[in-house]
Parts: sequence; structure tokens; C-alpha cells
Amino acid sequence: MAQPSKIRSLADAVALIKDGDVVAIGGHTARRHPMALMREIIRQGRKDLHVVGWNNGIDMDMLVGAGCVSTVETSYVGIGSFGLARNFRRACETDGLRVIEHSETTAMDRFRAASIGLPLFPSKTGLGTDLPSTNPHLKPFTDPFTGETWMAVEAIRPDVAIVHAHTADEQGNVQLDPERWHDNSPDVMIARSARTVIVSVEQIVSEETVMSRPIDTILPRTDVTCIVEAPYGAHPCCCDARYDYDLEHLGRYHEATASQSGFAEWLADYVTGPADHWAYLEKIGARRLMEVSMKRTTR
Amino acid sequence: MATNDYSLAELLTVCVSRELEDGGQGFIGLGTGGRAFTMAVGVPSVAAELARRHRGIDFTTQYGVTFEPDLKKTPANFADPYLLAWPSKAQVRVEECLEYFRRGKMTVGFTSGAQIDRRGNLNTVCIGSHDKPKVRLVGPIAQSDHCTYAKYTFVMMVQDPRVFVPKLDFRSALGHGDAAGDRRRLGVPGGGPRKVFTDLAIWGFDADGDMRVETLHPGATREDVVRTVGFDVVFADDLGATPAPTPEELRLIREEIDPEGLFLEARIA
Amino acid sequence: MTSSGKLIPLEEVPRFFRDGMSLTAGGFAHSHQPMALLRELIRSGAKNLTLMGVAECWVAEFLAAAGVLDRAYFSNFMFEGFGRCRQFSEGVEAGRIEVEDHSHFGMVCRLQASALGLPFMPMRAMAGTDIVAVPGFEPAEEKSSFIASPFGNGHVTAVSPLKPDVAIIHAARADRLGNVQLFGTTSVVEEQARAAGTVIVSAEEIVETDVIRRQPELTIIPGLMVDAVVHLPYGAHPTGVYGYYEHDADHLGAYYAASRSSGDVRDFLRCWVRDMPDHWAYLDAVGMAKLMSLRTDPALGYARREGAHA
Amino acid sequence: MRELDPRREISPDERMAVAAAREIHDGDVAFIGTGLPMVAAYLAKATHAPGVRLVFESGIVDPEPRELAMGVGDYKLAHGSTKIAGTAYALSLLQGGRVDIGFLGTAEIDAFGNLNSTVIGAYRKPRVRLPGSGGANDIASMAKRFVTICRMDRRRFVEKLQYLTTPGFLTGPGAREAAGLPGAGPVRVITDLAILGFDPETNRLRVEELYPGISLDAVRAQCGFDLGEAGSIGEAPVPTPGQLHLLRDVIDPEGIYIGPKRA
Repeated sequence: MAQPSKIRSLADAVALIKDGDVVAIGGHTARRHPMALMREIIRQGRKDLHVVGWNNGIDMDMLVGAGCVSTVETSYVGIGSFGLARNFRRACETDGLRVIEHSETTAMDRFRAASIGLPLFPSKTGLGTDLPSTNPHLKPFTDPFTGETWMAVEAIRPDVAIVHAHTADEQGNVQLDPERWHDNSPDVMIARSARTVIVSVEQIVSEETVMSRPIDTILPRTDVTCIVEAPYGAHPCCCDARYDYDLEHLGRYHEATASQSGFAEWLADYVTGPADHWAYLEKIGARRLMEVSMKRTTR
Repeated sequence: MATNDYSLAELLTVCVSRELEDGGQGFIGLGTGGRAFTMAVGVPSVAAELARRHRGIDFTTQYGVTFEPDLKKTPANFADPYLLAWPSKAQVRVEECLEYFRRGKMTVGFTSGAQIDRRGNLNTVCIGSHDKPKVRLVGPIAQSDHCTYAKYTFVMMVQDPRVFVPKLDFRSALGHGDAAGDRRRLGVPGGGPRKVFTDLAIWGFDADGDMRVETLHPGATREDVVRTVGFDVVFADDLGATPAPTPEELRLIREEIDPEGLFLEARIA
Repeated sequence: MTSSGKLIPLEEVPRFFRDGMSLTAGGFAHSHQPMALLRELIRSGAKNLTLMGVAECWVAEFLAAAGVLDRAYFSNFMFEGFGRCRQFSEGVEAGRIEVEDHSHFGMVCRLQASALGLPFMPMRAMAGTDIVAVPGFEPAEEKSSFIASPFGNGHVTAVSPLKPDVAIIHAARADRLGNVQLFGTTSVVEEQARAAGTVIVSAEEIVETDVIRRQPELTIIPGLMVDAVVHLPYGAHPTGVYGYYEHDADHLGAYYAASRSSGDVRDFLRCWVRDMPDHWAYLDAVGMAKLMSLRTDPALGYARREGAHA
Repeated sequence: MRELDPRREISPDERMAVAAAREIHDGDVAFIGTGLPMVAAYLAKATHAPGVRLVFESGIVDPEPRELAMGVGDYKLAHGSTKIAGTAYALSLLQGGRVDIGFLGTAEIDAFGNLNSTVIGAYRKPRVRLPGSGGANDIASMAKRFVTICRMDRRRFVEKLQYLTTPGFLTGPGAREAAGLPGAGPVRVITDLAILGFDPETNRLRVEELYPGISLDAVRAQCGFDLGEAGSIGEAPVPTPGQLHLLRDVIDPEGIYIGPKRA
């Protein structure tokens, strides 16, 4: 068939991201963030990124701690039950990191608007709060039909979106498992809002696999720039039914980020030390990866 | 069973349960652990089930994307793979789940915050200035949405003068604003906070949107309340005692709804 | 029963092993041989073993290479696509290993006789050949007998039961109660498990019993027949497990090359079996990149090769 | 279809695969082993016998494999199968009389088509220990007919087997019946020089077809026993360009079982 392969190496895919880019991050809280891509962003020393998401955790905290970020735009940055995101907190409290505050719906609405080609999306959230004071993308307006006050959420068009999914074929048709968790749906809006879309997947599968269940395709290849195979690519986040959070690792991360130097050591151990994703997985070790694995059958 | 032998969580559960309305829908977030879990997840969950069983009302619970899960088959761990397998009536897409707020379907949102003021406005963003905060918190999450769209919200929090403050450092979620009629004036559709359930008391709001203590829990005094609140406390003229659970309510909670203490004793990992 | 039920760690498996025991192992050629259990068996030092096998080439070959195999009742041991099992063959040629030959169906029927509690199993094959005429270590009359049907409708070969002391099986998934499921071809696992005195199962995944109950048609061994379950992801490596990963042709090739010299094969066994601290170290040594590359494709059933279907 | 490389000669394996495929009739149930039989079965299914139902001793029933397998335990073989079972089930199809044709290879063959795949030398102290019967004895005993595929030389075509693993006609007419073997026995021996069959009177091997350029004497010279009188000798099938394309470009493009690497 004539369709070209969209498979790229991790390094080549991340090279598409430039210093200063607006980068949208898929996944949320500690779920299915594209961690392998983000570790590679740190390895390649990307700077001055404006990172956007709708609900974030270790993903943004790690990028912020590694000095890749100048602006954060989201509704949440925390490490789940472990508590506050310490790199993020330190960057805000001592370095004056710029944070553009969103609520969950407005954070999604800006992707939603862009993904369906609208300049803005109307909302009620944010009215009467301090959110617009930090967020130039929220502006009250009057409904021309009723005269009612609404909040306009401005569409966002990120330079790059990075998303982690379950499977894709060589041509870039991206699928999620049939038992996918519905919290994944904003990833589709995130991807469709961006100019360049990089998707890492647990496994690259045959065209036959994709075609046997087209309903599982969340992003047809036309929505996707390139595909990277990165098994356990969301680790230490969970990946829906495939593997669980690595709580031990997240706990160790949270402890390490108590100080800048602790985080620097952690970065050297787990991000800049390992040459690539495979070396990272070797570092985590087969035992740990198998322990967090929930469902390994590919049938 | 002695009726004076019950926990704070059981007391709050029964109080919340009695407030829930027939035909209502309640949104319960799952993002917390420890003591906050009991307040934010445990009490509302058991309260809704208690209201259904004890009062016979029709009430829909929504845990994020999951509708009406089977509490009898609650997983011992709320990690995603287990949540995914939790038997429930529906799992919807996440933007749809928040659209129940926007569409005005949400009767009650259970919410909380790091700071609350006497008008029920909430802060989950930062302590200190926004640009150079003393403490950076997690961010607005969906609290702003709850407080904007739900028919009303129930705020669940523990009293502390650093939490019940005269002025928020950052207003991430709108309560009753600054003055009477603010919500209507701003075009905000929901009704805002109706009750604040704490470890010491149950608070309500007067017609102008000012918070006032309506009942004190057994053993709690006016002084306890004043000492743990950073603004001037108003007590309702008809200040009463928080009504105790009945033996039947306690039996239902302990024997049928939450026998293993998963919810009220936060035994869920 | 404790909450862990029959689930035990790999280190506890050797308590089921004895010098001189007879053994049968699941699998067929490149598929689902219980390799991690076998490596633990070799590490345990159990010796003078008797194997009752069908086509479990790695099991036979490793036991022979480790010098712990005395006898084999079997039908065919070869590395398909590579060639014969050299260490096993050389052991036979040197007289170190005694063999008793069968056709596949002959082995299957002997195990079936045990499984069904019968004194013999009638069958059609093997008649008229040296398989029944030329004895190995077993007297010919104890192995088979050409008998007239009591119904006057011809003759059949009756084969005697074989009852292995221990069966080691690797499967797809199991629960803590020992209910075992296997996707894909099931080789002789059902007969082996029913024939054996003790059944030890390792599984790729440990699942809740509810998962088993949802698809009971996949259960190949019910818990009532199982003595111990061990959770061993990639426990069949370098053979494959249908629905999870396929055989590791590179590893197989490396072994096959090493098996040409006794020194190389000793080194191979030292490196991959004797000096390997545990199963996790083994997987780390194979490497995540290799293990991930072996994962099967959902629709194909085997590992997709880049460009193969574009 | 791309142009065949004119410099690449047709290999003996290719000739044998094409001849073996011809033995499979559309609608047959065929019991297939590793190697050339697998190639022949893929070829038959892709050409004149799309309705062939393949069975493999690992427990695979009626698959539609797309890629050549490394053996019957290889999951490539299971693709598209209508049933996946165990070895006992697959073999019971033989005993139940459900299998029309089987294919075998061998280390030794005698004039009655009996085969040895067990030992060279004495059984209890062999010079070379071979893999053993496997399903070979079962196929030869119980399939309705079977075909042997092997190259021809005097060490393989022997007067007396060193071990009789697999029954052809055993000692001659009536011997299979006396042994209670249900199948009709061997029908064809496909070699690199000629295609042989069995005299219905004597049950002994005889030449039936010769490949172009091969003389009857050349065949006799490679055979360790008397091949008897040949009847009317036909011409063995020469692979067509279409068959060669399938073998080289579709079925075994890497030359696992046929082609230059093996030649």
C-alpha cells in the first residue's frame, strides 16, 4: 500500500519539538501521560516550553523541575495521594513560574474549540473568580440572544501535542483498548487541536488488527504526525487496564523532589542517565514492570 | 446498640443523607486519600446509599465518569484498573461527565478547598500572592465547575483558622461572591454552596449568602467553633444540636452499606 | 485456605522435586514449555530424572545438557526449523540416556490411560514397527501388547499407562485456587495434568477467579487438579505463549549454536540457568527491548515485523 | 507479479514442493509437518486446492496462515484457524479416519516404503540418534494415504532399515492389514530425481515419473535396492512461472525451506 510509515524513533519524534513551543500533554492526573516522550524532551534539553494540559501531575512537575518550562497552563498539578507537586511548587514559590489557571472544563474547552475549528467556547466557569486575572484566555462576553453574561474560553492551537495510547499501526491509526477508560477522551481533542501530533504507543500492531476493530480507533492517521513504540511508555503513571501506577516509584519521586539536589540525582538516575527508553526500562527492571502489569495478553 | 456510640463520619453521613433530595444527582470526585477521603468520598457515598435505602428516594451518584457503581463490589483499591472493573451502570466520556454540570443536571456537587471565606468562596490555587506564592497548591481542578453549575454544593472540610479565612488569597471557585445577588448578577447558573459540613458543626447560608452555624455536633461548643474559624462567626438564631443518627440508620451503615469500613474508615487504598 | 491459596514463589517449587522422580512438561516445540520452572528444577540439583515427553524439546535438551536426565519415554525431540536436540541425542549415543520410543499418539495414549485410570489404552498406530518390537529400557511386554478386540472386530495395540510423579506446566493465566487457562494450542497439557501425581503450574498472569468464571471454556486444568501455582511472566521464554509473546528465535539460535560444543553449552547453562539468581534477573538479562519485540499482534497471533504488512 | 530472476535455476526443493502440492486434492483434510510439506500445503491452498483443511500435530485445525512457520509450534501457523485444540485431539482425527493425506520426511526408506527417523546404528547405542517418530508413525498408520518427500541417494534408499519407525507396506501385501493399520499406506515418494509409486501387486517402490534430463539409470544408481521394472514412465511436473512466483515471493521469500540458502 502506498501510505507511508509514520513510525519514528523516540529521539527523532521529540526532535520535532522546538524550544519555546506550546506543547499539549495527553493523559491526566497520574494516568497515561506520555512519560517516555517527556523523558526524551528532558534528555534533548528542550527549553522555554509552554506546557498545556487539563489535569497534570508528575509529567509537568518533572519537566518543570528539569528546567524545560517557562509557562504552565492547566487546572491541576499534583502527585495524587502523595500530595503537592514539589518541583512545580518550588518553581512557583521561588522562581515565579508563570501559571495560567484553568478549571477542568475550561481547560478542556480550549482544546475542544480548536479541535472543532472554533475560535472560542462559551462557559460559565470562572465568572466571579480570580481565574481571568491570571488567564488572558478567559473573557466575559454577552450572549447576543439573551443578553446573559458568559465566559469566552479562547481556543488553543498548540505547536505540538504529545499523547500516549495503547496501539497504532505503521501508518499512524491510533487505537485504545476496547475496555478503555473514558477519561481518555480529552486526548482526542488535545491531539486534534495541535499542529504536530506525536503519539507513543504500547505496541505497534498490524494493519489487520486495526481494521478488525475500527471502532477502537480514536485518531485516524490523518490526525497524527508520527508514532513511536514505547512499551510501558506511561510508567510510572498507569495505562488504563494494561498496567497500574507504580506507587513505589511515584513515592520515591515525591521524596526525591523534596529538594532540588534530590531531584537532580533522580533525573540523573532515571532520565538523563539511561540513554533511551529501553535503558530506562532496564533501570526499572523486569520485576517491577511485571508487578505493575495488570493485563499483558494481546488477544 | 447505643445511639450515642457513633463516629463523626457516621454523624455527617446521616446529616448529608437527610439533605439529599428525591430525583437528585450527586457528583463525587475520587481524587483524595486519607482523612480527606472520608470527607470527600466516604461520607457522600454512604449518605446517598443510605438515603436510597432508608428514605426510599431516587438519587443518582456519579463518581467522575462512573455512574451508580455497586458499593457491594467496591474494589479495595481505587487505582484505575480496579475502577475500570467496578460494576456500574455506566461509564461515560470525561467531557460528558462534566457536561452534566453544564446541562444543569447536577443537583449537588460535593466539594472542598484549602481556604473558604464567610461567603462560601473557595481557594485551591495558592497561599500568598499568585505570582510568588508562599504555598502553591494543586490548582482549580473541577471545583470551579462544581461551584458554577451545580444546583447547589455541599462543602466538606475540617475547621481550622488557616482554612476558614476572612479573605481568600485566590478565589478559584465562586461561592456567594462579595454581596447578595452576586451570582445572579454575574450570570452564574448554579445556586452555590448550601451547606458546609465540618468536624464541629453544620453551617448554612442566609438569604444574602452569609455563612452561619446552624447546628453544633454533640460535644462541640460555640467556643470550639469560634476558635477554629478566622472570621467572625454568626450563629443562627435557632442554633440547635446536630441530630444524632437513629439505630436503624446506624444499622444500615454498619451492616449493609459499609460493613468493612471501606468508605467511612477510608480503608480503600 | 489462606488468601494466597496455591500461589507460591518460585523458590518454594523445589520442595516438589526429588532425585529419581519422573517428570512430564507441557508445551509443543516453540510453544509454552515451562522453561522458568525447568531452570529452577536444574538449579535445585534434582538428578537421575525420568522424562515422559512428547515434543518438549527444550525440556529434554536442558535436562540432558545439565546431566540430570537418565531416561526418557518420548516421541520426538527436535528444534523445529533448526535441527535435532544435540545434547539429548549425544547423551543417547553415548549411552548416558536410555530411551523408550513412541509415536506422538503412543505417548498421548499412555498418558491418557493414566489420566482415565485405565489399565491400558487401545490404539491403532505403532503396530508392525520397531517402536513396539525393539525394547529400550522397558520390557516390550510391559509397554504394549497387540490384542484382539473382545468384540471380534479386529486387533489393536494396547499401551500401558504412564504416571509421571510431577507435571510442570506453563499457562496463560491462573487464579489463586489453581484454575488454569491456556489460549492457543494446548499440546498434551490436559492429559499430562490428569496423569501426573503432582501438578505445578506457572502462569503469565494471576487473575481473580471471577475472570476465570467469565470464560470457563478456556480452563484447561481446574483447580482441583493443581498443587501449586507460580506467577512467572515470560515463564516460557525462549519458547512462546499464545496471546502474549512468540518464541525468541535469536535466543534459540544462540543456544543451538552453543549446543554444538560441550564447553559452549556448559557456559550457556551457567550463564542462563545456574548462575542466574532468579527469574527477574533472567528477564533483565534477556532485556526488555527483546521481550517487548516478541509480543504477539492481536489479529495475527504472532509478532508483527516492521514493514511486513505495510 | 514481478519478473522472475532468469538466472535463478529451479531448485530440487522447488520441484519437490510442486510435486507434493499436486498430491493434495481440493477438499482434502491434510496432516502437515514442518518443512517442505508445509510449503507444499501453502502452495496447494493458494492454487488448485483452496478448500484443503490443514491439520497440525500441535493442535491447529484448518488455519489460513499468511506467513511461513518455523515449525508446527509456531503461532504463524495458527492464524485464521477454525479450531485450536490439543495434540491428542489432532491425532485422534487420524485414528478416527478423518485425515485424507499426510506427508513425511525420512532418514531411511526401504522398498516397501517403510521409514526410519529414529536411529542410525544400534537402537540402544546408536551412532546417530534422530528425533524419533513424532507424529510420523501415526500419520503413516492412520491417514487414508501418505506421501514421503526426501532426496534420493543410496544411504537413504536402503535394502534394510536400521530401525523401522514408520510403516509403509511393512513386509508387503497383507502386512498392514495383519497389523491392524487402518490407512491404505504410502502412495507416492517424491524425490529430487524422480517421482516414485508402488506396484499394486508387490507393494514395492517403482519409478513413475522422471524429471527432464534425468535417466532411469541415474535414479537406479542412487537407490540401494532394486527398483524393479518400470512401467510407462511419465514426465515429472516442472514448476510453472506462477508456482515459482508463489514459492519464491509469497510463501517462502526468505528461503527458510526452499531456495538458494538450502540448496
